[in-house]
Amino acid sequence: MNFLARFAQNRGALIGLIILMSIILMAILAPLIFPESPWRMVQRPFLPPLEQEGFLLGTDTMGRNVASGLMHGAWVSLLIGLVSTTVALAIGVPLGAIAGYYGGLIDDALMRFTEFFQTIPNFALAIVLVAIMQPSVTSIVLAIALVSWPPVARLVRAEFMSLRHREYVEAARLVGQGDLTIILRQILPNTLSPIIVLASLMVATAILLESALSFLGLGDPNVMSWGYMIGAARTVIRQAWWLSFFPGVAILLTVLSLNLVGEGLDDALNPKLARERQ
Amino acid sequence: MSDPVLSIRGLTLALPKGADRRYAVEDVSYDVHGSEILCVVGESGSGKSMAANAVMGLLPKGVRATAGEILFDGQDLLRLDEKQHRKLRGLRIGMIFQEPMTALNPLMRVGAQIGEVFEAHNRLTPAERQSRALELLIEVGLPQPEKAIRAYPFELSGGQRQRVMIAMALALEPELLIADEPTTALDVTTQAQILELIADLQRRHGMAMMFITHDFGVVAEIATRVCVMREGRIVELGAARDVLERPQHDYTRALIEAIPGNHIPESRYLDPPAPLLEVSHLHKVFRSRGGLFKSSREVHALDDVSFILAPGETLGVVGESGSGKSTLGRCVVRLERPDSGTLALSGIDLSSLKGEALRRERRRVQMIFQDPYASLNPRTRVGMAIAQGPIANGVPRDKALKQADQLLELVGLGGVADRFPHEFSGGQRQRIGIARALALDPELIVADEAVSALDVSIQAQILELLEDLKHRLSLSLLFITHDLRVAAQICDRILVMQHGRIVEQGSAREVFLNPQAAYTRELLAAIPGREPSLASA
Amino acid sequence: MKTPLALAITAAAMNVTSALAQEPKSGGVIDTIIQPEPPGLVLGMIQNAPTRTVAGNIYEGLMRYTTDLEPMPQLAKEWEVSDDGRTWTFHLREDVTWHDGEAFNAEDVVFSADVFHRDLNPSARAVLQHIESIEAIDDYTVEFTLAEPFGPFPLSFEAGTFTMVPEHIYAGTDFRNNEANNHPIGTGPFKFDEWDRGTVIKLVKNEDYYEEGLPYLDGINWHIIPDGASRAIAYENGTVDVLPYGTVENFDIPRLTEMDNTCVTEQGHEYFSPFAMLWMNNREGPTADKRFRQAVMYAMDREFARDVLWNGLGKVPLGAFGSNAKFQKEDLEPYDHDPEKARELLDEMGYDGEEVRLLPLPYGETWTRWAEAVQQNLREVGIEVTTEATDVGGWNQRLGDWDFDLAFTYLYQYGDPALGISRTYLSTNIEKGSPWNNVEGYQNEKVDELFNEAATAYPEEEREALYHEVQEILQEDVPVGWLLELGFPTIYRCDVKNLVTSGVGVNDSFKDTWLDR
Amino acid sequence: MLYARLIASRLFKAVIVLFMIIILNFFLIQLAPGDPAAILAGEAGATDEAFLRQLRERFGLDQPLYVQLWRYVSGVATLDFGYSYRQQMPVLDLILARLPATLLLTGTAFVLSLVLGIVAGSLAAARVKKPSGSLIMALALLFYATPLFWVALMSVVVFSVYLDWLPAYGLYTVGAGHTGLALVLDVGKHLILPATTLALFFMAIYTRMTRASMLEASQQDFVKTARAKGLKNSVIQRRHILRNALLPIITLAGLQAGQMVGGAILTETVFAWPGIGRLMFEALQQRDYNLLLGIFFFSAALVIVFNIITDLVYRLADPRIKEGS
Repeated sequence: MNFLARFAQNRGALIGLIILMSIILMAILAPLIFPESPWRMVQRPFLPPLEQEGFLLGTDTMGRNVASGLMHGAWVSLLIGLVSTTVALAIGVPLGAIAGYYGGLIDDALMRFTEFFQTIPNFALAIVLVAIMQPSVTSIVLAIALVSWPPVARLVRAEFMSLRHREYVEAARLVGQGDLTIILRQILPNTLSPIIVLASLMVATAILLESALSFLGLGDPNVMSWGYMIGAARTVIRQAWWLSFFPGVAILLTVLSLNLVGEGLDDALNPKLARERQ
Repeated sequence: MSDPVLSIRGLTLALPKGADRRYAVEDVSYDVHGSEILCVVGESGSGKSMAANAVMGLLPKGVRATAGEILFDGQDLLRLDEKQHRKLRGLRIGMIFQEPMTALNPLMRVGAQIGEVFEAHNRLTPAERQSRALELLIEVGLPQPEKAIRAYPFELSGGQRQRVMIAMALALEPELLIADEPTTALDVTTQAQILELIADLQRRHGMAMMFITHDFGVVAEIATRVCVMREGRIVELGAARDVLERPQHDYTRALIEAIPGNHIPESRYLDPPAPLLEVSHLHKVFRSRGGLFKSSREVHALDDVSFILAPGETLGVVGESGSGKSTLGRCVVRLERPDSGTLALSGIDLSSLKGEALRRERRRVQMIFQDPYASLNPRTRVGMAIAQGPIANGVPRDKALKQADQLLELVGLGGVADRFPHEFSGGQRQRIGIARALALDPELIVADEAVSALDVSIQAQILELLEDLKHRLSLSLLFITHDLRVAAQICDRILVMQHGRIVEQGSAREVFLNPQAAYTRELLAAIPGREPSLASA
Repeated sequence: MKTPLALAITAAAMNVTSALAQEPKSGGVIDTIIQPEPPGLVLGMIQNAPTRTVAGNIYEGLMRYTTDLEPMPQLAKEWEVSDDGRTWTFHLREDVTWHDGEAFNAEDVVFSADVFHRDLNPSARAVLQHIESIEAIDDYTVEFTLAEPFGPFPLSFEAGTFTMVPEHIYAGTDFRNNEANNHPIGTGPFKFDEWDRGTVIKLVKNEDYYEEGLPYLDGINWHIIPDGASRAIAYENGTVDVLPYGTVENFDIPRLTEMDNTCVTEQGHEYFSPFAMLWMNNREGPTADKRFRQAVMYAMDREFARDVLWNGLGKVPLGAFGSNAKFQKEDLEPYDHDPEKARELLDEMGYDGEEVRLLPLPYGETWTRWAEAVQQNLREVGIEVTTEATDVGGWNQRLGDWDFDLAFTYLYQYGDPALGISRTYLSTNIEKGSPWNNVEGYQNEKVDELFNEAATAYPEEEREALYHEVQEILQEDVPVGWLLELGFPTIYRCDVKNLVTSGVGVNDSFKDTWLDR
Repeated sequence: MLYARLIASRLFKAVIVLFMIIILNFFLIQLAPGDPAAILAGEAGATDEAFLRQLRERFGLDQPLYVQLWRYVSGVATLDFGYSYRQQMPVLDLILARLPATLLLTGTAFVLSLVLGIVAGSLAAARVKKPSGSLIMALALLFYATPLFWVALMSVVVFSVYLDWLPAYGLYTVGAGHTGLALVLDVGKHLILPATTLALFFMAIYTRMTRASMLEASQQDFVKTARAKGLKNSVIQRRHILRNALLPIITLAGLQAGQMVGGAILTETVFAWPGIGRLMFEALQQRDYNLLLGIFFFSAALVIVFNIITDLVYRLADPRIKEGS
């Protein structure tokens, strides 16, 4: 309740949440509103928005319904964002936790490993990975996850380092709790709020990354994602602005809402700021 | 008496909505005259600093004055706009803050930070500012002032930084100096020096001074007059001697009585049958990790420490920060591993245990921590926090939780097991910490500064509780503190540590009343407000 | 359906003819685009399309070709063929010098064809296997003796096959590591000047060119702009005057052609006649069944693809032989867009919904869109299609390993079926590792026989009969899907005159081109 | 002396990291389907076995992998990065020819984003809860959320096509033959659009970071001290809050500077900027192993150099850090 109330106090966060919910709703309702495949060529190409009933947002280069693509694409974009973030967390959290908790040589080794990943520019690495695995949803998700876990590991490590000498952790050690229990029960729950905040931003970044990959022609050709739509529309950006405009706005709104929600979460979960506000 | 320099009349400051009470201070009136030190005393939350903030125009966001006036030089400070107020700050009203470690800009040289005071009020040329800064540093007694003026804050000790703060506050010879808990964060010997400096400067410059503190010892040391505050209201206001010797109000009386050290109990410690804990030749060196291209640095935290602790005994370990007293405690509970030496608990050497063996022996020594806010996991219900130890040692969950209930009862907090730590006050949390330490039925408890973060009245209650439990459960206690008065009150014997070595050990009475080591004497002399009778007894 | 653009091209073509009447002006530098950046400029060593385009101005062959693919003189001023069609004698011009001043003679021809290209150039090797000997009769006469008559031989002198390289520079050296590769030396109307990698390749006028008054231009700047949209803008804001085929996305073409002072021509690709095809794996899976392949042909809406994706340019092919190819049979049963028939065929073969994998061609957006359209076409008749995106490397690998069910490609026809068409269907041409041979794995002895016979038959009428017979068989078997005879438009300012004067278009030199400014 | 030792130690580490990067990338690239010979042959539109064999022999691809690795590593040890298969030039020459363009672009964008970001961030922090502050943050959020390539495309359409103010692509006007100051101006004009688009996203990051960092710094005790001195608010903001708030930004900027090379791939593609980002993408598509490895090597080296510079700057900015930690 306390958390919800604090979250609701942040107007931006609330707006963000509403936008995000509508996008999720769009994703869920897509198959109901547009049961036909978004790939289906249903009208003449380059039909401008608002010109014909049933084609509110017009049609694309091949006469496919933009509105349908946008709604089906919401699902794909969100899925790629969520799954790649989850995978990145699954790599970054344990690595950071172990490095931060044990410190010393283990920390050194893991951090060198992390630094090593950070030494290759992210986007370049993502491109190479997708090219190697050949574009598909799986390879894109993996590539995004592989380039985005280092910040997670660093954050978790920093949190663990600051928490591992907290008195309650030492108390837990004194009463004989094992390392794994301490990591999972004592420290991890207390690092969750920054992780959640970071994760919400990572979903946004992943959606941007996917669209950039698609733009370079490294998208999965079987799924209609927003990135794909912009990538496909870029060659006709001059004659059909709406083709890249709507998915661009969709990405913008999603990333925006995720950021707003992230900030809201940060405020609501960060007890220090909350205390200052009182 | 002359006209007051500062006169606060019926001041009421409202807190923002949602705070735990409506007013930070309510209907507060007091004067500060030239050449006097008014001590504003109170525990945390009493609102003692708020009026001072209002004087400076530095009220926290959301706090605003709803009634009263603050008269300074004929004008009401509450009615000044920011610009007018700014012109007074630093020039006519100076202020010293509590935390010397954070109150100075870490990225600016000391000289520049002092020079800024002149700059803010367009005084002197840049070159003159530096030479004036140097004079100020000399005046506040900073060693090697020529070097210090070019130093960054991190290169100075806490006491030295506080001297810099004082130099800054004095730079333009303000008529009113406000000192907000200026010595609280300092070691006792440093505190004594700073208090002396402040008193001396105040006398020499004839300033009016408002000195905010929680410590009646400090009050006794420097106050001309005293204003005691509680929950935003003044409970007592009068000349220092009157208030200290004949407190009118119950609250004042309780506070003064709560200060430990007014009597030293007879030692109950006789020849022990067999020591519970025998520590011999303990060494611990901390190294900053060197690398391929950099050398390592070493700090001897424990240097050949040996002592014994008898069953049922309370052994105090006293020292200033950096003395190694905390490292000693952490070695005893084996949060640190000593480099060499032995730690025999009932004959079993804990010093070299590792892994599973260490985990098994752990429950025999438990610890009570200093910070009641950091010692409980904010996401674990307190009952569970207590039960975790027994559960980890194989007690079934239900039984452990039931036992936790009983322990909470024992420390005076019945029926709260399913609450979270943030629902408790500092003192209550410390009780929960004690219950947690007791849950494993340990033979020895190490209390590391267990009461130093608490208000003095709470401190007394916790000490009482410890004493009581110790008797009821026949515990042994290793009591680590920086506060000799607390140690003297609760301990059978005391070890005095400095630079990782034990410089003196003996019964509490011996150490307190007849100190042998020069350092112990220095420590004792530095305690603010020691009654002469006690010192000479 | 003909779109306005297609009409515009016809008009532009007429414009070209009328321009010939005007008096050419000398001077000026032409700015155009090369896409992608070529790996190098020495023809024979590198056959990539952009290399041919740029180096076609530096190097020359013995002959050029009209837009009807008839040979014209170039370095050879005349030639004669023996009656049995086996001996070709070329008489060389005597006034030709290399860019470094050395004289060009018969030794250069023999060295180029017999040594240089034999060692480096697979296209040349394909012709050389029909040649018995190449001899210099005197300084300016060369004789090619063929093992048997080889119909396409006279077409082998364009930029990709037998271009003339200087013997005095390359003879006896390690060709690929020759210092001169960075500064190519030919006989052509333009000389290599500068290559600012990633930005521009500059050619300058060969002042000593042997054809009087030519070239008209002072130089050519080949701009390198990796992004299609930027290339379109480069034309729009006047930075470049000529957009060779494939340099802008198809979707930009209508907008560009509507600009003032802009002409389009589809000419200049007669020699290559690029033919888009859909490889269908004849070895395994549903695509191994003839009926399935026929169903695919019926399911695809090729008219739609041409009109929407290719701006109405190009031609929906009748069968295996393109309309520019020699010997096309015109009365074959066409495969019209007929989803119903496709479904029937699928039912008949008992297609069980087994998934087929489709590889798009990784050559830009149009091809990607096309794959999407075909995927949707096929899905609508009930074929389960998964598109598997690859980049160029992956695509080469997958085709070379035969790891596909359906795959887009396009092939050059090189004017003669023996050069450009038979290679796709001959079972002797089934070999892993190349994306250009009989990748689909079609095996038909009769077809092999007919193609082999036709290649060396003499005279032309005999070849025609054989080729007509093979087309009937192919039409029934559908070894591959025939998608589109691509129309590659070249867009240019109308005041650029005589841009395309031969059947290899912008791959030929700009020697006749002039600016009417 | 202190710095020299620090740099020496960092360089030593850098060599190890670079060595690891070479090895990892070497194997990573081998995993990609297709090889350069097949691609070159494929582009030629005609090929036979002999042609492929020739190319593979020439590129050394016929050798076992460990031999190839050894050759490459020992080459790199003597600063010989091999030969680009496709471009037929030494890799080092190619990279050195392209690197200045990338450094110019990313350097400009970096400085631009950092300066503007910090200015905007401090303005937003000083005007927290005022409409102007909120507006800055809303814009920053907008730039942050907008896909980079989309902005790039749109800006070309607006500023080059419709308004015709700025050149849409390239490093300089080909054929104009500018020299001296005219060339500098010409390049400057070409630089505006790509540098601005690349900078926008990073500017948004710095704006947000600066504001957050300043708000946090303004909570610190020394700010109260400064106010107690009677300093003007603007002086406090600048001298006390901003200076302290910059410390975390230095760290972030150091990280971002390296990453910008990656971000430049998109910008360089859209604006036809002849930098190594674009070269990398082309090399990848063409399986030009040597070139790709070389670019990875250089971009990793750049990241490391930036990190070292960041460390040094941090040390200059924060007197508390003496050595190590």
